[in-house]
Amino acid sequence: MSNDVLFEIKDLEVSYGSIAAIKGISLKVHKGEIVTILGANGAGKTTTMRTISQLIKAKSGSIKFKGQELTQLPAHKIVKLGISQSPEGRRVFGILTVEENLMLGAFVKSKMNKETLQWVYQLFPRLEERRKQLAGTLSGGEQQMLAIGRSLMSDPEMLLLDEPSLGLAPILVKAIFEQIKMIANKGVTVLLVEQNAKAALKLADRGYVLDVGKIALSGTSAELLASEKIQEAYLGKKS
Amino acid sequence: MKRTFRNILLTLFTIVLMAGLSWADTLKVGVQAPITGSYANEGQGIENGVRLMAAQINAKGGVMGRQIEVIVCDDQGTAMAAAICAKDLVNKGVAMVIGSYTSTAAEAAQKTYFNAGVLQTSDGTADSLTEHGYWTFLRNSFPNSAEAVFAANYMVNVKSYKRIAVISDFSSYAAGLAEATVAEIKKAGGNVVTYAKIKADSQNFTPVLTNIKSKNPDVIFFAGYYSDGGQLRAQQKALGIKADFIGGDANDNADFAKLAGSSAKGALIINVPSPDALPYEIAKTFIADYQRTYGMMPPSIWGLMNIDGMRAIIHAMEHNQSFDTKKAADYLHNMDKPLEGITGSISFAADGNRIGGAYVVKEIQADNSYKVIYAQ
Amino acid sequence: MKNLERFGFPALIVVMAIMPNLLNPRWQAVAITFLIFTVVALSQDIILGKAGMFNMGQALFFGMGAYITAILNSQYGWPLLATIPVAILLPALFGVLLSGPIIHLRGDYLLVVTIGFNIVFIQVVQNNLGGITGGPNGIFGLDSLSLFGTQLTSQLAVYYFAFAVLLLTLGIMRNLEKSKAGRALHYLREDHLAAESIGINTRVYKIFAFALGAGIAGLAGTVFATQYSAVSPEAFEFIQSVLFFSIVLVGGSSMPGILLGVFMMFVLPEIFREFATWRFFIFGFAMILAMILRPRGIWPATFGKIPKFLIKESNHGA
Amino acid sequence: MDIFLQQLANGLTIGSIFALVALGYTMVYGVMKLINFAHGDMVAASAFVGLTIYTQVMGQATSLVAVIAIFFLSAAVMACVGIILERLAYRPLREAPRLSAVVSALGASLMIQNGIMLIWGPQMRIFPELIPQVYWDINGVVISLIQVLILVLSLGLMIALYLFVEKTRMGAAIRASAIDQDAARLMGINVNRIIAIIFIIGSSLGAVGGLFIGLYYRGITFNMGWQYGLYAFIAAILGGIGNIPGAMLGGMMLGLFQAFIAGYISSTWADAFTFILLILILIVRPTGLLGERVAGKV
Repeated sequence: MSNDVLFEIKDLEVSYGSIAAIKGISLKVHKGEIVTILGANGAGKTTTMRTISQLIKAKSGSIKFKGQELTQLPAHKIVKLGISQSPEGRRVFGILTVEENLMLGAFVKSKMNKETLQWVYQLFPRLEERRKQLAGTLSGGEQQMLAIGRSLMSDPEMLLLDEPSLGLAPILVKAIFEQIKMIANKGVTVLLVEQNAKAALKLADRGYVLDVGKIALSGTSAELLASEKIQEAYLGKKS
Repeated sequence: MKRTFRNILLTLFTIVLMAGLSWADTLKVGVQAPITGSYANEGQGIENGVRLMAAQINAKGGVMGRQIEVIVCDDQGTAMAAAICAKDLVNKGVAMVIGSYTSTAAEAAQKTYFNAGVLQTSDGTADSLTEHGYWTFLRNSFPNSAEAVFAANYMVNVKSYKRIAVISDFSSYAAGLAEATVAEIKKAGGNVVTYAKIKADSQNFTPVLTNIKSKNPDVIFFAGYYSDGGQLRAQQKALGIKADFIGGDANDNADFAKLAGSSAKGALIINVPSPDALPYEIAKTFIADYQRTYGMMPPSIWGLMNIDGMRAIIHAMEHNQSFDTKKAADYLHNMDKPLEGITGSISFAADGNRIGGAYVVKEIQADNSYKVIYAQ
Repeated sequence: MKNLERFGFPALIVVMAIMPNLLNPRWQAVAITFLIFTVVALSQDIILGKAGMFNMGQALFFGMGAYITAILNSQYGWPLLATIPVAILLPALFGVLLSGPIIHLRGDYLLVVTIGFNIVFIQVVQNNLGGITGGPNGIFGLDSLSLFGTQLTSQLAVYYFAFAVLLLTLGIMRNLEKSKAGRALHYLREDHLAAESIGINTRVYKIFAFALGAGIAGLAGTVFATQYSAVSPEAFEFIQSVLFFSIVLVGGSSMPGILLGVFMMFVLPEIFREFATWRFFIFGFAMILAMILRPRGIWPATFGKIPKFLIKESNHGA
Repeated sequence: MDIFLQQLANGLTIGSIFALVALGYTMVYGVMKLINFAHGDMVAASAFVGLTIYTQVMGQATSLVAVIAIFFLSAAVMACVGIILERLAYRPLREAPRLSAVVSALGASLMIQNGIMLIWGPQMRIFPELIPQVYWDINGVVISLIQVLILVLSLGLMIALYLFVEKTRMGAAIRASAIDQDAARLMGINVNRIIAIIFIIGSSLGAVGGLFIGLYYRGITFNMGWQYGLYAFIAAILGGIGNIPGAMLGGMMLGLFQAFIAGYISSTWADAFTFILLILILIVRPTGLLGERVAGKV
């Protein structure tokens, strides 16, 4: 694991109108790492992800990627810098075909990278089988694969995954997490937001725990797995 | 927010103050005409004519020493705006109202003028205008019924058409003229194969014309206005309907030929003579003045008819040496000698109709000029 | 805001009660127009603002009331005031019949369908259905107001008639706020699903609001027919509905906002006659500007009464 | 049969104009969920712009080149107006309550309509006869050159648009923006630019429609936009709003429907029947004939 910081959030605050959603968080992601953000519903995980992609504008604080400040950029410029997000709820384009969805994933590229497409199909063979099918007709698991595949099409340096396990059967969750591992092994840095703390920590190098807009805990996966608080709150074990 | 509220109150008080202003002693002449809308061209012609005539009279010292003050209200050629105009002009204290161009607008305003004892003179040709028995109304054109008789005679006896199609829109003028013409055609022994109605300003008349085509007429008589007539003529040609086209008087406008384009040639229009064809000395002088003042010809004879109506009323007042409108009307209904007018001699029957009639049939030439091919 | 309600309104009503005696006939006519259109705008507010239904056909009910009065007066010789019950009930009934099948339609569609009703109405009267509407010319020459056999020919009488109708409308709206129906509409606006789950029959209340708005607009139509002694189709074209719709939204669905909107639209152009041709251009510009600067209307309804449509919803697609 | 075929030809001509205009509504609605009430008035404005370009810029030349130039110049002018309209009247309201944008659109409509009146006057303006009056009589059915031109050009433009939207990357980006703007942004799509493109395309197609109206009917008035705008909007809803082939189908259907109603029943009841058809379709099939392409909610 290298030590260069690829991505850094400092004192980030986000609010919806007068309601503060993120109350000053800071975190770092190193190149090649898998970092997970854990937290309950409403803790501010998705808000953080949407703010990184500039779908929401920060009230204050900074978000830096490879030294470049993101908070002043419009949303569509973020992908080109090398940050791609697979959003919460998948948000695939339902009335477009699988192939068109993937093509749009590569929208910022002047030409779609054929090798990337091959790799995505290799990761998720189901997508290749269904490439002419409308995305809306896929099953939940397949849509999740498509959402991840789509976000890979821009050849990102850092991948943001927002709740990829949401609403999936345990067996599919396992498969998806294995595939995330494979993506990381290819050298893509991964920032993973999860409620499924156990699975996420098994996969990740480090983690942050978000609680009502603040970072409550952070550390390596091993440390967090061992932490009593985590055990109580997220892993459902009584100490 | 409080300031806004205060402003409302302030404005209301301003209104109250303005109400206190009084008017100077003038003879107020109202103009009710379509200054905007589809017939704006004609409406502005009426306004221009009245203003010019008023200026000429004022230059000679006014009417019995009073200067004429012209007050214009735009009725847009519609009934509702006309009803509002009528109230407005009456409230402003006019003694007479010149206009309006469309029968619909004239009719909508009639009762208000009658109730207020304000004289109204209009070129509206709908027969219904003189059927209410309002002594305040003086028609300065000739009624539809006169035109219907002429048109029916021309189609049945002069041209011997065997199959006649009649089209009108829904306005009281057009429907009145069309119905009167249909009745006169039947009286003369002619054959009306279809009587269709169109929606004015709807542009697409091909569905109706397609139906007419299937009736195979040898003439189409259109009783509506030029803005629809020109398009009807163009679409008639485009559908390959070989019938002759005869437009009623409201088609007598330069825009008819422009709208019909290359299809205009050969279309016939029934009307009284055009301004430039008026043989009277008084007409030539006034039209020359009009051209000098406004840099163009009057749009049609209708504006001039209205000027004749205005001249007749002022003539009556001067004759009576009184501004009393009832006396003026009584005089006009019983003139022993007609007044020489711009559009020919002018006198009125007891019901307010102008006496006489001088229709011609004009054919549109290749250069869009008119050629009179038949006269009454 | 409280002060405004306590002192502003009574003051305004006193001014309105005294004012016409000080005006010349022309401004009296303007003032009557103001009153009539205020009532129509308020009736539109019941449907659009209070019940949250996108209705862009309010001129239909307004016109229906005016036509009923005109027809009953000119064809059957009813005194103008005697036509009032019919001019209220028939539009209200049509409100029920028309809104029934479409109440569930999505907002934008409701907009277009109500425009459609308005246009169908215009065609019906233009085509002189049943030979009683007078076709495109409409009906002219109605009688003057008469009460217990006395002819009230002055404009002042019409003014106070219109004023009484406005007061009645204000009274109805005030009671609506407090009544069971008003509370139901309030809950409906706040949270449709929650309202349904606590047993409010949303359909019935929405139709009720439609009928009430239609009935009041019909009554305003009677005043309109009285004032102009005439009715004709173009006075109730859907462009009029667009104006009422806009007045409610630009005003912010509140009493002062609506008064302000009607004042700007119908009275200001009378004061600045030379700008009459610019009127719609300026009004269009003002509508855009007002929405950009104050998206909830110039004078939004007070907090807690904010209609549902004024609250920003998320526009994520599914 | 002659009458039927003739009405068919009439209906297809006016229907293709409706369709061209409807595309502008449906594309804007698809992406912005906004009824662009000003679109009809833009169509009217383009006819006036075209007429002015002909008289002032072209010096009244009647060559084929001049006619083509009028189309391109008017489309360009209207595309600019469309972009300005979006920037000034709609973009500031992107995040505002839904109805605020509707009111703004109505305001824009009033402004454009009365702007035309202030610039070109309230009276009818008349287009010169730029397309020669050539007719073909095919067994009693008369087809004119201009009808053929309108039909062929409209179909050509619609097919081109369809291919652009369905087959190109930018087209996919437009569809993606219509489905989910945030997800589109996550793909690196500049949604503002997509909206600008949509206004350019919609306004240009509307401009072509406006010029067709001017060339075909010749008389143009400042307030004619409402009528065409309303019909076109109905066409868009009939086909399923947001759905591009739907708008084309809806426009053609509405043109035919009106021709047959006016031809066989009554021309004066055409509007009423049109709306009754619309209301019935909405009650039976609330998302239009081909269905909506976007899941919108109000």
